[in-house]
Amino acid sequence: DTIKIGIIGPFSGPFALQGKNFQAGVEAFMALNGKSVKGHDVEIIYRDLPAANPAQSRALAQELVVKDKVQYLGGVYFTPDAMAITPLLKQANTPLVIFNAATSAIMNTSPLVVRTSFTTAQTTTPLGKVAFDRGIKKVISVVSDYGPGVDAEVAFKKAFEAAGGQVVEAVRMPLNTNDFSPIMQRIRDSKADAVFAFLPSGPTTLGFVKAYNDTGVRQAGVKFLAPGDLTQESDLPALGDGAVGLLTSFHYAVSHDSPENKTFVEAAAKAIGSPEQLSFPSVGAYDGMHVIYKMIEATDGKQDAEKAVNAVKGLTWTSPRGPVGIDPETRHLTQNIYLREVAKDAAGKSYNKEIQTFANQKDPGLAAP
Amino acid sequence: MNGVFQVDNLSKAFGGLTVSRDISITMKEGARLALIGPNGAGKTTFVNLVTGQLRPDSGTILLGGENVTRLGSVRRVRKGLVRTFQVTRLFSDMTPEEHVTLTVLQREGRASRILSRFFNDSAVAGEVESLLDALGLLEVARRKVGEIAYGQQRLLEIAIALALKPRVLLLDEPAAGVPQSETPRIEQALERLPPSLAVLMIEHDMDLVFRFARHVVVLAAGEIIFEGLPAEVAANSKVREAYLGSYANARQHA
Amino acid sequence: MPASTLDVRGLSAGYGPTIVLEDLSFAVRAGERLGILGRNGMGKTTLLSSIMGLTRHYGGAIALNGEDISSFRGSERARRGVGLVPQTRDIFRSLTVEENLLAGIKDRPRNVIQEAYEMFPRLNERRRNLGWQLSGGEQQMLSTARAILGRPSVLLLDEPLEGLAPVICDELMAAFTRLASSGDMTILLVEQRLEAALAFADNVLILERGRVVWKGSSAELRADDRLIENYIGVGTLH
Amino acid sequence: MKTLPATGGQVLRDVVGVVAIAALGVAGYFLFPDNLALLTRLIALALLALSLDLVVGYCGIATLGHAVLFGAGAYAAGIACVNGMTEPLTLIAIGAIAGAGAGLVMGTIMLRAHGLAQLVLSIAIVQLFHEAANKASAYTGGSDGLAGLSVGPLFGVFEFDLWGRTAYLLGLVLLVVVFIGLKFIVASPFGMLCRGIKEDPIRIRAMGAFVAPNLLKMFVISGFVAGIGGALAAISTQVVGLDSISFELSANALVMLVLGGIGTLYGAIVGTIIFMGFEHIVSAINPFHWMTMVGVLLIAVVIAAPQGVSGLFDRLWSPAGRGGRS
Amino acid sequence: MQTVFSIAIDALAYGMALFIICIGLSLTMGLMRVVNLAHGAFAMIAGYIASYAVRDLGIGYVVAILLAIAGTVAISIPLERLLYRRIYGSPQLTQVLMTIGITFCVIGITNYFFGPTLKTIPLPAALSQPVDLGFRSVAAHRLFVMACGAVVALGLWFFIEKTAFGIRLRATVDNASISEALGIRTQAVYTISFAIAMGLAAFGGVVGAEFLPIEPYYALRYMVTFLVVVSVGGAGSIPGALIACLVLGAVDTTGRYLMPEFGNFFFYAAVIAIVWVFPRGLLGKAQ
Ligand SMILES: Nc1ncnc2c1ncn2[C@@H]1O[C@H](COP(=O)(O)OP(=O)(O)OP(=O)(O)O)[C@@H](O)[C@H]1O
Ligand SMILES: Nc1ncnc2c1ncn2[C@@H]1O[C@H](COP(=O)(O)OP(=O)(O)OP(=O)(O)O)[C@@H](O)[C@H]1O
Ligand SMILES: [Mg+2]
Ligand SMILES: [Mg+2]
Repeated sequence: DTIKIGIIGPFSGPFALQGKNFQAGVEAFMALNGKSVKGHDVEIIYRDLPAANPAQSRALAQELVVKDKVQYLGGVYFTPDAMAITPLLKQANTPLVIFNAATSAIMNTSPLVVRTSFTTAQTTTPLGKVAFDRGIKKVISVVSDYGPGVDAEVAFKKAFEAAGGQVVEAVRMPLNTNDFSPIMQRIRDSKADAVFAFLPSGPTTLGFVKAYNDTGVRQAGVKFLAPGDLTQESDLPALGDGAVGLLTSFHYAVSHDSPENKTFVEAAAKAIGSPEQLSFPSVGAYDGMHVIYKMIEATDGKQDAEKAVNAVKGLTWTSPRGPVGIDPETRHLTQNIYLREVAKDAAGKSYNKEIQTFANQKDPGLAAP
Repeated sequence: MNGVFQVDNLSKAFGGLTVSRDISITMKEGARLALIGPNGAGKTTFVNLVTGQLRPDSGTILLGGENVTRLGSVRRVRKGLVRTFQVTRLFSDMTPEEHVTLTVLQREGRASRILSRFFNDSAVAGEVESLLDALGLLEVARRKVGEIAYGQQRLLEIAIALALKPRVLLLDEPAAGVPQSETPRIEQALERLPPSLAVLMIEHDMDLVFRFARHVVVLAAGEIIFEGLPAEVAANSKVREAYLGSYANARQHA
Repeated sequence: MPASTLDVRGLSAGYGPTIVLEDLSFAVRAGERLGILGRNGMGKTTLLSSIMGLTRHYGGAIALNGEDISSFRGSERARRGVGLVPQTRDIFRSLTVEENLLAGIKDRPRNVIQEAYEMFPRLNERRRNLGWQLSGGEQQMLSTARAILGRPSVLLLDEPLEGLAPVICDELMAAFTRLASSGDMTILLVEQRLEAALAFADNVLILERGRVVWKGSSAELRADDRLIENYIGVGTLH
Repeated sequence: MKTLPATGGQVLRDVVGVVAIAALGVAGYFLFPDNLALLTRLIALALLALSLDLVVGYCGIATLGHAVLFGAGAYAAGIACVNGMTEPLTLIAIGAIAGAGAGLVMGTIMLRAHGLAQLVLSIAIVQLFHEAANKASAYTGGSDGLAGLSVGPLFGVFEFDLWGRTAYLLGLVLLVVVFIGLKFIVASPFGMLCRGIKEDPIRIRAMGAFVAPNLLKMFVISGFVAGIGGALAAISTQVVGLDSISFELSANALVMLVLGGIGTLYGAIVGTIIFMGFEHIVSAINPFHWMTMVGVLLIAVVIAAPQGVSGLFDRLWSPAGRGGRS
Repeated sequence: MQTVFSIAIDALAYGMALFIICIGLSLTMGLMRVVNLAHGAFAMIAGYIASYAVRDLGIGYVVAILLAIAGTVAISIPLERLLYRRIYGSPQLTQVLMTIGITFCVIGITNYFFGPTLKTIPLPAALSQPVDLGFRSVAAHRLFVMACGAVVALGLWFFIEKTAFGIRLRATVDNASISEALGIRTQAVYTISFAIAMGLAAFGGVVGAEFLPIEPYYALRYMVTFLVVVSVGGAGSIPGALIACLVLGAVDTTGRYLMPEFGNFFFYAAVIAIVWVFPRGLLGKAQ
């Protein structure tokens, strides 16, 4: 028999790179672990959802379940798209393994959701303490004005102020801001020691980092703190020397030093074509596939969503990013968060160098009721 | 009685160019007035001012004794002041029948209704038919306007104007673009206009003007230089020089 | 006698799939004034447009000073000396009067537009106005002036008197006559006003349904009321 | 006096058209029982395209912001539903009314300008509404979307389930009813008046009719229809996202409409089917290149059928129709 | 006060960059009457060429700009012949359909060949240094952009309004068949004008890359901004486009400084306000 897995992701459009990373993670996993589980062949069906569009998302999920008869749903890059799928799961008797969508609240909408990515709060929280420990007292927070941006601001502020620091100003800018000079001016005017920033990775992050360098904010001694989205590996070549020294915290760096990661990177780079395009969604997909394979094992190929999900609650394994586990209560991934600094390797290429580890972080967004 | 239509001291300038200067014209019921004058004298501008397409700098316009100077063009039409255009303005995708039906419905205040059919009122249909018949347009009533001859389009312009049951009708070069062999059609249509209607016509075809008009006003450089009976026009030296040229001679010989 | 300036042989032309002119032939010699008459919709405008190269060409030859120009685009014909005053005036509505004239001068020096201002002083007064602001008659003047500035050797006039005051009509016809009789301009005139046309033209061509049905001198036509009644549909001349 | 013969052929054609749409819808139900969610979405967008056609095709006002009306319907229905109003037909009505209200606002602003400036106003309006919906996240869920709509069963019997049968059939009935309604409207004196306004507003004024109030009226009707589409989308998806009030959706709707052919109600439906179908098929075959394919499709349509696809039908139908007068 | 000055400088530079990119579109929309939504696609193509030339071939910045302009024009001319020529004079919506199609294709192809990541165009040392203006140091590149904008505005204005070609162009657009009859070679006029518009797009795409970074979705991402700016200015009007770019650039920049959370809001609110007062655009012509 063949077990079908439907994967929804942005395979075209501005976010196509993230979709490609989904695919690379999936293919890497299957290349390394085989295309069948206990004699059940596994087939993947990809469906394209270029931008956040819940209605389309639901239509795709429904089609995958009803027409293509998939037993598992995976992928999903944007939160609203996930929200549109979760109400279907029970009736469809299908678990959803989220490879990316990072808002805490998704987990509460259905007991059949498992997530192998991260939440913004999870990756940001450790940064608050690090900042304070490094002697930063006043921070200006600058985030894109949308869900994850606001999450990042809130999480950072909470952690930083708990440690004793002060967020002197919190700026939310529209998603499509292109020219950051005014923001930089504002950062300078705020007289803060550091700027905490969050923007969705893509063209704007580059503009932001460039403006940080070019307008003299960096020279003025204002430090830079951000979650790893801002120094995503695929952006590093374009950022060039300007990125060196930026401090970020994240759950995964392509440069992570472990045998598991080496194997993974090799396989995933082969799948995606060029290693520069590899970044964090691939590992979310890779671990997602791990979870789905475990589910298939546990149900022996029968369609039983509840049993499948129960089987992976509390599951722990060593992922390319380090030791991870599924929190039995929240079904979200517990994992290490790393503090990284952009540095140059021997060949002169920039990479995210891990300099500190915060072990076994849960999602603070879900921990608080 | 002051007449159904009266314009007092109308003035208008475009930048430095005065196109109308203190123009006063009165028309009684049944008037047949021709407005002639050299090119660029301000005739079309006069029609635009009177019908509300342009705002005058000063002056008043009275319709049936009521001051309409401040009213918009639509309201003037509704009060019975109707014009035709020098260059036809018609909907090329619609038929003459649809044009006239729409106009009649509009006149009766029913053109904005959503919950009725366009062609279901036999009284309207009858009126439309008789109008089209009067102007010899029945033959082409169901053809798209873009496909009928220009002369027929000019006649349709007049049909639309008549469908509004005007009190004052302003015709801007009704025969322009109509071949000489077709002008009789227009003349016939004009002859059949209700006798109480006041009509003002702008035209460069002097034969038509002299057959139609009972009163002539000559405009030059925005000013009235002559006003009087058709018979007197050709004799006026100012008008001859500014406008008529050799036509005046031809006419006096004829 | 000079060879014909314009020689049209077996011309067929029309719009899109519609053929309006069929197998039409005539010749005009240099300096000749040819009147083209015919009822409404008989193809007069189409004929002038076809000589200018603005319609669809289906067959036949148009020779200008011996060279076949029938495969040329309109702009090439214009550069070889054909000029048109279209029936619909077609001035450039968004250009000023002066720019309209400049667009017509081809490669001649800019100051030649003074000629146009001398011919139509009214245009000089309105030189900075945009085309769409002009009165009907002023547009007609501009259209004529623009064509003449291009110094065509063959000038095609399509109802150039339409909308003009009688006195201007007189002046304009006089000007056309001068241009033709100076010898370097051949004029084809389409005109609804029979009198004006006959007074101007040496020879006349009558069109019916896209074919030439009569050719001859104006004097002959003037003498023949029945012919006029038949082909042009206007009552006899007074 | 000669008389004109009575008209009648048009009515027959309309009846045939409506029956054809209904038949197509029913056929879709049986042929693609597994794609009903997609087909329901198609119906919702067809309603948007129809509503857009009223404004673009019948009034000549180009707009790239029509999703405002759709989004207003979707959010109104969504918010009502989250707050306990779960009866589906009531939600549709709420959406329609909200859409009509949005149409009134949008029309009032847009009718002030002309030409390109008007087009740009529509873009500005949709962006502002988008921004507002994003900001009002307490009501709209912001960029996370408004989730948690639990719509009650239709007539208390038919559930909105995974297979989406109820939603689809509800949508189909709405589409047919709306289509019939619009056929009446465009054939009414008002519809004719709007066609006239589109061709020459100055002529319409000279006929003694006001232009702006009539256009505004059409905007409201258009909003009503788009609002129904939005509410349908909200009910069937049970999530309302910011995309439903976005520039992208507006632009897509316009592309569908032009693709199908403006100024005929059939064009709106044909265009939606072609665009959605093409997108669905191509993106399933090769998700990485569907954008290029769609681009090629659009270029090909402009070259092969400048009047839109329904214009192409017209031309094939009556070969002498267009250029054949001689 | 100092803040005000620096915002003013930023606003001016941003506005000028917008202007250089948009003016070509204003030309195509206002004069050639083609709503060319693919305008940004050509700016983007130029950006890719320049990026490739500077980063991979090591060519100098100025030469790269020239190369990018030449390359973009070379690409655009066959497209004009094959595609654009069919939509001159078509209804606007048909043009929209075609040019969106072209945009999609360009995006798809760029994505395929160059990948979805950003491409930078490294500035030469002279332009990347800050210049000290006394109260604030400004990146030299910003001053460069302002200068370029001024040159483009003046040059283009002279070209359109004062030269014989400008008159021929406007005549052709107004009435192509009569222009032919007057001896104007309209096809050549169209091709040249289109090439100029594309050349300007290319120039703007390269020098404006610091503000609007080059990536495959550039063409779609800024399509609306370009369209808005041109229409607010009044299509075809050079001063109009300049004013619109400066005003909207200023509103945008100031809004982002004072109330970043409302940045977009101010931009579009300003658009509505301007159009409310000038229903045909700032310097749009009434017809
Ligand atoms: N909007 C405008 N701006 C500037 N000048 C204008 C405008 N409209 C008309 N004019 C000028 O006003 C004068 C009068 O124009 P009008 O159209 O009234 O003339 P007319 O008497 O109808 O002439 P014709 O017999 O040639 O049609 C003309 O010289 C024209 O150029
Ligand atoms: N653009 C067009 N497309 C199709 N047919 C046309 C077009 N223009 C003119 N015709 C047709 O060609 C025929 C000849 O028209 P043309 O304009 O040459 O006549 P004309 O003799 O100049 O008439 P008029 O005296 O009205 O100016 C007419 O039957 C007309 O319907
Ligand atoms: Mg006039
Ligand atoms: Mg003619």
